[in-house]
Amino acid sequence: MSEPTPIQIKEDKIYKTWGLSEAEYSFISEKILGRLPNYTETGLYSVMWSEHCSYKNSKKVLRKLPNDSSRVLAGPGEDAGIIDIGDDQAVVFKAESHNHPSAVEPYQGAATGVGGIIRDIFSMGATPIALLNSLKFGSLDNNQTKHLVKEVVAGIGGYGNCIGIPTIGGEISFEKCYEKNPLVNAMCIGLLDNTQFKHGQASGNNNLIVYVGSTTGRDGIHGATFASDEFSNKKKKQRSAVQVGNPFIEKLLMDACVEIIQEHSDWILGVQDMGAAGLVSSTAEMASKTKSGLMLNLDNVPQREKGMTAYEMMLSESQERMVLCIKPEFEKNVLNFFDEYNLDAVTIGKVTSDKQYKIFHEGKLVVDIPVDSLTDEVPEYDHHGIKPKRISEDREQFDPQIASFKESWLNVLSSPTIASKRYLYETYDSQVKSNTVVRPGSDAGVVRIRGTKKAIASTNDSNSRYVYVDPYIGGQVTVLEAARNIVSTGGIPVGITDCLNYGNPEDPEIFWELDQSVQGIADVCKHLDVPVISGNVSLYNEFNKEAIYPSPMIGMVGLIEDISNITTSAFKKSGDLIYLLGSTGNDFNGSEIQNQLLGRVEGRLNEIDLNAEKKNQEIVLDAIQKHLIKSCHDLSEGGLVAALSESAFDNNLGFNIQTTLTSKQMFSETQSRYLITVDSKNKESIEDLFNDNFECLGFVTNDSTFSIQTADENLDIELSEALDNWKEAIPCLMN
Amino acid sequence: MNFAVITFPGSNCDMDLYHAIKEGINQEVNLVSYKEKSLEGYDGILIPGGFSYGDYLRSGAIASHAPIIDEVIRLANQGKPVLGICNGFQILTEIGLLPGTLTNNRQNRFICEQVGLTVENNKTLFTSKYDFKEKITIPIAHGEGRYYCDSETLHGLNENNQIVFRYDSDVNGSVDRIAGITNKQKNVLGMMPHPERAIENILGSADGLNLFKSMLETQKSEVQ
Amino acid sequence: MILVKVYVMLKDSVVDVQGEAIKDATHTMSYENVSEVRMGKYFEIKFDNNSNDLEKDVDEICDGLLANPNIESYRYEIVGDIQ
Amino acid sequence: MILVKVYVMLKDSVVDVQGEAIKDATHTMSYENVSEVRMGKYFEIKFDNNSNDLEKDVDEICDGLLANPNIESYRYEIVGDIQ
Ligand SMILES: Nc1ncnc2c1ncn2[C@@H]1O[C@H](COP(=O)(O)OP(=O)(O)O)[C@@H](O)[C@H]1O
Ligand SMILES: [Mg+2]
Repeated sequence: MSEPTPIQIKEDKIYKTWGLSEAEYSFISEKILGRLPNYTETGLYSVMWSEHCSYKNSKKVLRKLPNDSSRVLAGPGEDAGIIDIGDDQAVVFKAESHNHPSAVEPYQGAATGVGGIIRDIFSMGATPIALLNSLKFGSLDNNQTKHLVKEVVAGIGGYGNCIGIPTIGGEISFEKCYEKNPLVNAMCIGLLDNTQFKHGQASGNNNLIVYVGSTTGRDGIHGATFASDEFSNKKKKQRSAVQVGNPFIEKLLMDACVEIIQEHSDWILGVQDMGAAGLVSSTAEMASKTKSGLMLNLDNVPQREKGMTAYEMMLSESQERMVLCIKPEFEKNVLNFFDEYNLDAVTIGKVTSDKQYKIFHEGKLVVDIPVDSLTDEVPEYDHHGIKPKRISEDREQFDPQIASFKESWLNVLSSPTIASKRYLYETYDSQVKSNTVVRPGSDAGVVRIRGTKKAIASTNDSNSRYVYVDPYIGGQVTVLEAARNIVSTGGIPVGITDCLNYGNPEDPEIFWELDQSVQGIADVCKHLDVPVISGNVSLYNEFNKEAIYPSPMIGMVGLIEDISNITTSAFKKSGDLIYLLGSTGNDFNGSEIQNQLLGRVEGRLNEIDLNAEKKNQEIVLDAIQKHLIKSCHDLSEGGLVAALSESAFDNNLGFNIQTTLTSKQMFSETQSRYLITVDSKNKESIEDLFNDNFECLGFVTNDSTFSIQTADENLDIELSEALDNWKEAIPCLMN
Repeated sequence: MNFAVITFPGSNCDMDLYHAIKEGINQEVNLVSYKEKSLEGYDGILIPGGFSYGDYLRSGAIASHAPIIDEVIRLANQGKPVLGICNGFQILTEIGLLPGTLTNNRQNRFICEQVGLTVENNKTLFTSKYDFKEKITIPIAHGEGRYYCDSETLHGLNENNQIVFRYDSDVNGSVDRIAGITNKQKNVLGMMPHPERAIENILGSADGLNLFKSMLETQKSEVQ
Repeated sequence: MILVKVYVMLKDSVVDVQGEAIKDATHTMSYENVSEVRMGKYFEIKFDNNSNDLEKDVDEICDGLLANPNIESYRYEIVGDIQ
Repeated sequence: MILVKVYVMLKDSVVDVQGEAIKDATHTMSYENVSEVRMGKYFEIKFDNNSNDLEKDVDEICDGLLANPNIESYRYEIVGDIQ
């Protein structure tokens, strides 16, 4: 089968099936090249100009996000962002979505998502220290969704467990809109010494390009354009885009790359992972950053299959591969170094001065285009947003009619979104490396930094119901919830990575959701002075034209200055006083209770007082640092009902509370609140700190009962009954 | 005391063990590659957890053919202490230093959690610092941790007091709730739970520390 | 009772990393003449009674469960009645 | 070149948890007539040239590597020369 000629590509508009628009194609042929691109060249443009690689539809929106603070050493643009944590150390982190691959092939899609984000971290010379993930699926009421959940979770665990990086946190939720388009976002955090920082760059004439890792096969070709494409029943052939992950090889690659960057930085100029759009994206990005040219000889690329074309090799997304730019005099050292790790390393090209991207295959020059044109000349689209009709004007709150307080309490606990996810996350090794201080199950996961008093807290959050009903405030809430999770653990929020998961941005209503929610995220980040240092955009999350809820995911990292400050959400002992910090209003729109009673969420959200929010964060951190607090849990979905129950479960304790709130308000999801326990001897000091803005609800008990007296009724629930509802809900639905 | 932690491609708890020795009991320790052929000069051999060779074929199966293995067997037969944890336990059964086999958990899933163990034999060089029937908490993290052996072997294990740790509840379907066993001579211990992850309270438990202390104490008393 | 034997192998385009590692191990065992190893899965499935269309059933079980059609291919033999 | 096909199965005395899980899954797929599934491994091994005693070699590779004699049994077929 021979490749279409340039003329055929133009006349049959083949480029369109690869995602290039007519305007883009003519810009390439008329303005950039002055001739028609051949088959391979057209392929390179189509992947490099896809949304996944170029952010052409979202760049404008992303500029809203603040990316600087006194701690930022590198922001967006590198493989991952870098945050200074003092003592010459830094953390590097990033999140990545693997939604479409996981829909097609859940195990491998999730596994390679984890593998890909780990490479982003170690390509910076950082040692990966923790993984997190955020997963969204359809309702757990059909076999197909159960299968997806089982396989995605197995893929995440399979990769992370084998490579030996602890998975310390994440989130999982279930909503009809994700049934055919699940979201799989993975985040990795690495630790780095500032001085070792390596840019992914290829510079200096005649420096060599070295390929390391697995062989190149036909897997995943056009994965990047695939990720930027809508899904429909018709596109069954997308199955060919499957990539297969191999965590064993990645472990060797990780150990080798970290060692070569840290121990032999004089040999190398740049390191880049091959992620989406494989060889072309990694090498073109390397070259364009330094305004150099590049020459590659594909005959040297280790190949797994016979007869691969240049097009196939350049676009292959075979996993576990890296490229390095090295000094020619150290070529032997580098190749021998990788050989010791049983890794294949070969020189495939060199840096040139002519700013051209030249690819040779079987002795012929098959690509000859300006490097810049792949990365810098991508058109940027300015979309027009229109407010969706469903978004109402008034902020009137839903009034939940609660027939039975007890029944509603138990229903909230057994709702899959709130119920314990232990059955799923216990399949992840959360402790390997022996640094995990807070494992999944509390607010944020925490790993200590060996040899220092410091620890890193991290969380993944997204509440897409809120973003759906009110994109701007929903965006704000997402960041605030993440920040409260960090603060509850004793951490100071220092940086954010995100995954922006939305539908088709060419739909003005969806673009409006994107634009508004990012504005909300940006405004809160500025207010809290927390920069967004890396991230990822995943658009076109639709199935047969049904878009998902707008689902920005926030991955936040916090610094805990002293491990003695680490706090968890679990009640510690009977007799401790229980406080609610922050005031409770009637916030039922977008809430769990609304969803349960109405079967849907609707209505706008109340505006958030960011000053109050910030003040409460400061109070909590202050109290934690003064060691006044025994446990701290932020309030989110399910309000006080969920927070009280979750805090009680861990140590099998009960509680006895008496509140001025109504039973309804126990389900309210007002922002800026924390549930805190305190040794009774510290009553005065803590109330001083809380400064009026609190209610002392009661105390922790060990009589295995939840005793609740609200403004309108009394209720006793057996701990065991509540626990059963919460703990068994997911295993029950899964089996 | 001078310890060797043997590293295979894919081992991932090697540094955990290293730190347990260095920081937990303050002794000499070196990482030794699977490519080596000699363990001269070491007083204790530690085989770490992880996924040697990606757990291809069966966990531990490919590692059992690595160059270092003959030397491990030689030292074990000389009576030197050999400890295999998790993947290390799997390797020790594959090379025949310990009886039985580890295979898929009854749940057919990987499980990571803190579990309760009972010390069933405190008269070994690995457990002398524990009380008999002491209850301890140590984490597990494995997908293939179900211990299996035939009834004759089980009988022998019981007769010779080779069962050192038992799970307090049935966590993975192991025969007789076995979590760790020794060889007949009691100088080779294999266990699925990770004592090296339980040497500091901040990590959730320090109950694993006595295992390493026991090894040190026994060696000291032997030297005297 | 009908016995069906199913063989699942990785497609040629997918690297068989396990097979390669096993080959290497046979070489350290000094069987240098092993030139290739491929590793697959093997299933023995017993059906209680014949269904209307056993082949269709087995195909569906293979496609949906035993083999991952994205990366694996399968074949099977219906061994027939085994009492 | 000689092709040898090796089949490794868990002994009957060892619970085959994967086989059981697969059986349960066939039932949720509503193939209620599946009464048993056992999962094993299947290998295709190519030998460069015939050795003096191929059967002995294959036995040793199976005993020492492919099967764990504590829990598994194996059988094989020598398919013979495949060009
Ligand atoms: N996919 C997952 N991976 C790891 N941990 C998870 C996952 N999903 C949930 N968890 C853990 O379960 C706990 C509760 O999660 P969640 O209800 O989302 O917390 P919060 O509402 O405080 O953000 C957290 O500790 C979280 O890390
Ligand atoms: Mg929380």
